[in-house]
Amino acid sequence: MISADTTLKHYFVNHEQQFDAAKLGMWLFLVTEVLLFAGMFVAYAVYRAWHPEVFLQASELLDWRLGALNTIVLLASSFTVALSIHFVQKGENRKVLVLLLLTLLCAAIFMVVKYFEYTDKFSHGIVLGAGFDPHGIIDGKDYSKYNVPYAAQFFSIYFVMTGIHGVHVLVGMGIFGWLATRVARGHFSPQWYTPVELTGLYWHLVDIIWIFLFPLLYLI
Amino acid sequence: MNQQSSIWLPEAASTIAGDVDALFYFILITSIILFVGVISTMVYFAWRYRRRSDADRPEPVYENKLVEASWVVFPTILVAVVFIWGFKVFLEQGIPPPNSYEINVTARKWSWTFTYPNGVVSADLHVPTNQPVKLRMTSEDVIHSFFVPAFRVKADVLNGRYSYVWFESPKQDTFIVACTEYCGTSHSDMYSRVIVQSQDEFDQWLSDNMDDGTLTPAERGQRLYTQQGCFACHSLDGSVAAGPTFLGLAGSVRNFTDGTSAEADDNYLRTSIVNPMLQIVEGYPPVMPGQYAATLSVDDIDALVAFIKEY
Amino acid sequence: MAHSHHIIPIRILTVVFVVLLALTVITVITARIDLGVLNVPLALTIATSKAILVALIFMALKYDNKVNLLAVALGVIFVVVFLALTFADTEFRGSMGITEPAIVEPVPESSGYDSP
Amino acid sequence: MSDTSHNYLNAKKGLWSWLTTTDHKRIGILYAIACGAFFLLGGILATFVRTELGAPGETILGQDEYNQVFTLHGVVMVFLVIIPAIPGILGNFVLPLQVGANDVAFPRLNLASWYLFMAGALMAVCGWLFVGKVDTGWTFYTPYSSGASNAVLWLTSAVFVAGFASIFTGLNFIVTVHKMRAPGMTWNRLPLFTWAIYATAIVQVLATPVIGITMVLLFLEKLLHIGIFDPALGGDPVLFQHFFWFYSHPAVYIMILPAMGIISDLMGTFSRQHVSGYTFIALSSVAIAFLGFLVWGHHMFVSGQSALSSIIFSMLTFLIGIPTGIKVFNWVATMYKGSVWLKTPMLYALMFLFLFTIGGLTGIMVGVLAVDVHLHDTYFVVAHFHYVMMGGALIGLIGGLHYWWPKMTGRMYNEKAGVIAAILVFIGFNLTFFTQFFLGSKGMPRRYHDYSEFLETFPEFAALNMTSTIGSYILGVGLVMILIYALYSLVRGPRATANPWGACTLEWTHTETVPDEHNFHDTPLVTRGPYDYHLADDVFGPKKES
Repeated sequence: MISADTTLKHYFVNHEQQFDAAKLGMWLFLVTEVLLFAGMFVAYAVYRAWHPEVFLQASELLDWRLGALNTIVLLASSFTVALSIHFVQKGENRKVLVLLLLTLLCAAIFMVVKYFEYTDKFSHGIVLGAGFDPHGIIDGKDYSKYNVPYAAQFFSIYFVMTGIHGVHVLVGMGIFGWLATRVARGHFSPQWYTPVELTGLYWHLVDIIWIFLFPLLYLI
Repeated sequence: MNQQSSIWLPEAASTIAGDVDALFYFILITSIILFVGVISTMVYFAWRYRRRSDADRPEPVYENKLVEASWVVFPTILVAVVFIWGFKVFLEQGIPPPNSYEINVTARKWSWTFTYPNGVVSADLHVPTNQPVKLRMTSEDVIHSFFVPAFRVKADVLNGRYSYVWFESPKQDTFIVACTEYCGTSHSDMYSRVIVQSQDEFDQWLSDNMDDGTLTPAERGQRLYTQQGCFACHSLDGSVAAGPTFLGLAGSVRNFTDGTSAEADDNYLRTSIVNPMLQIVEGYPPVMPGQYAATLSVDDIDALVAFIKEY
Repeated sequence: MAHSHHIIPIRILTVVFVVLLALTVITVITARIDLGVLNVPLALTIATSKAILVALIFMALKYDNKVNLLAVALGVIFVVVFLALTFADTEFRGSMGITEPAIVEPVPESSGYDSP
Repeated sequence: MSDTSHNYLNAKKGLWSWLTTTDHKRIGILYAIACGAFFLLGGILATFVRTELGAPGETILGQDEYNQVFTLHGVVMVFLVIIPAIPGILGNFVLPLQVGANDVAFPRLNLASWYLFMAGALMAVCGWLFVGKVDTGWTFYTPYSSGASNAVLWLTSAVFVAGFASIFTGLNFIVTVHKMRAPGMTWNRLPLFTWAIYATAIVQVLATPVIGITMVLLFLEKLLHIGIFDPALGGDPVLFQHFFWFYSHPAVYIMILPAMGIISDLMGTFSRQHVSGYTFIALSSVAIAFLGFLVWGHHMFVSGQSALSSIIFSMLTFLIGIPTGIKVFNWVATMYKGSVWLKTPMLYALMFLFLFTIGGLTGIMVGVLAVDVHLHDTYFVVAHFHYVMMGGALIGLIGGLHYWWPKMTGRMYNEKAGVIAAILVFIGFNLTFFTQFFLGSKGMPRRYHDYSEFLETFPEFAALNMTSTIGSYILGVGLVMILIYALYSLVRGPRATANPWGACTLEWTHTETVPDEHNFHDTPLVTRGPYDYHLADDVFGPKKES
């Protein structure tokens, strides 16, 4: 275990100050993430307000069951992350490791589901941008009927939003993998667990964004 | 209202220009008073309280709350006045009178076309005097902006939707129209003119320019050359512009950027109009719009070729 | 060394998780019933409640330094500003009697699209 | 240089030690070098633009070249000079010293910011030089940009990457100010420069992500034609303008707020007087930062946005004018019953007041709905924003660099040369840009390669443009002169004393002449306000009875 002293940077007075600073920094970063997604939410809102019936219709092509499954998976991963912080604060590092690996698993499931959703759309001509040309019949829905003005905008927004969200999930998976190895090597203690805490915050934000994406894109 | 050009503003040649100018001068004069006040106080303080000894340690002076408050209140009143005034004139600028004469405007890189209710198409904007005119404007490509300095009107012209300006000019004269939204290579050549005429002259002009089907192909081509804005890039007198001049074009040998060359026969001229990106003449940018195959009839293209061959 | 961070009990975390799952089920069910104009506000309300739960409990904003809460609040406020002022344009073109550019709808393609 | 003392400059040796440094002071110097180079580039491009416009017709640049040159001028000056310069150079160097911290909160992130900035900058400049000469203007309006050459992809990516540098710098400063103030450094003892950088940082953190996503969407629009902004695909180009200005208007405050902070510190120090309206100036910086988010639509009065939004934005624009005006009054009032010392930094402070007042007042003119319809996109606007961005932000930066020069380098510059250069800059600047007010209000549109067509109606355009061009040369000579005497000072300048201006903020009173690598030997204990010259016996010696 790394002793507390080597984790304290010289320009901080004490751990409390260092921890608070790191946390405020992370929160500010999350605020920038919120505003990054805000751009896409505004684009969504503007086009939806202009063409509500097209958006409603186009959203039928997204499978709400897969969306709901992913929502539950992400909520579960948030729960495991929150638990991992609970246990790292208590110094029960074995449980922390298990929980982080569970989180990683959830994230992986999320991405796999997303992969199937994307490839299914691609194979039926629903792509990002100029190649948009829905065709084929799936579940009794004739996709070619959805080739109407502004349906392409809906799917542009869908792909950009979920795409950037997906990138965030992938980044999160990388960090969780790295954290897990550090937990396994006993780097964290109830005195110093800042990386776990900060990653947790990041992950919850990824979850929150999905909490909004799910109803906006799949349901309403 | 028909005030002449001053050091600040061009001549005011529309009914609303006077209102805009009055507001402009009000703000200008207020600003000059404020500016002179601030700067002379600054200079005076800098001189009056100049440092006399390095050991100077003046007693601290703290701000007077009343003075600070007046600095809030006074400018607030001033900007409130200016805002409300600006708002009122803005509404005048924006709402055309119901009896306005409507003209359609098409902007493209880098020319203007004006279409009249009777189908006359022109590259210059002819309008009758003392008659409100409403322009319905749209763009074929990027954003342009219609600006007549003498009328104090301006509006962006967008692809896929209409925007409007209106004006009424009491003065018979010619005024410059400029594009004020950056639109590429020849942005600074995208001019037109507003020609304000008496109602009689205007009516005469309108009927003169009706196409009654008696024109020769070359004459029709000449008209299309103006209407379609070809002149923006292709001169008739050999002068340099974004595209090759028409002078001596027909029959000459063209060298292309891909190293090949060809003689400019009828087929070449035709292809250059309907598919301009196929072969690019050396020394010119590949910027010619590609929609002419869709927007011009076969007769129109024949007429243009006939016209080009005359030069 | 002074280092007493608030440890959130497992019981509270679990309750929040269960509530989040329940809200997900509710949002799916209500979205599949046609409530007219109410569908969108309802779904957004549920999503917002879920987000607030995650932020306050999972992210521990409730127990945390208030500066962090302030930062989040600012972020949210400016998202609203962004949306509201953009809507002041996009939703009000052609209003107030001013000759405004209206959107020119492209001619719908002759597809078999039937509106819902 | 043969420094005898141990300080941050000689603590470690070699280029590698600079490129891997996490010392906020060294990172400040890195920004200074980079921004200086880009300023030189932007300045040379500006000279090309002005030379082309000096006489009617084509002179040195063809139409396309002219469009490419002003585009790069805009991109370089806005994204690579004015936005990063003051926070990057002076914010980094001075802010931790002013709050009594030994470094910023996240030094490694700070270095990473510089690398991100450099990566973005090199992408922009190299993309322009080697991939394709973009001619969209720095505003990237669609559909022009989505139809332009693929080199636009480089420029948008560059802005995206450099944006993150800005975000992380701002984030660092906010945390530093919140968490790392020395004991006794209460909020109402923060120097006004720090207040201003803090307010700026809030804008950086909140606004920059939006330009990031805007650039991503524009990138995809260009690459894949996603139809959000391109009207030919059903998109809305005006929506792009909303996205763009949601960042780029607050960005104006990223540029001007730090300069206002510098001016506050200069007015206090060189008047040796309590800065009038301290609390007001401090809080108005924050207020301006927030109000700055509510006014972006005043760039769009003739764009085709709804009349309702034009009216709302015009009204909000005036709200922001009021705190700005009160700041100017307070700066002037600071000299009242002070002891005004007209050294070079103070000359720049007074110059700032002169130029910024013109910039601010003309800002009111273009903020008025009806008048803006006439003035929008003309040279009047060009003149207005150069008075604010150059006359405000850059003159503030130059003043600040003179002020903190002895602290950064341990050397003094030649005062006489400083005064002469300041006069040249002042004359050159006003000749260049004041003439443009006349051009603009008469109707000369901006981004014009040629104005021959106007000469028939307005023959005076030739003389006005020529005057403006000559002015720009004088301005250039003044700026080059600053560069020369600054470089000379580095080698031959006389050694500075620890506190040559008699300032009372921590960076002058509690560090070595050139600060040590870790800033403060002992954590400073702050017992007075930043402008309490009457209490500063430690600076001036015991007060004489008079």
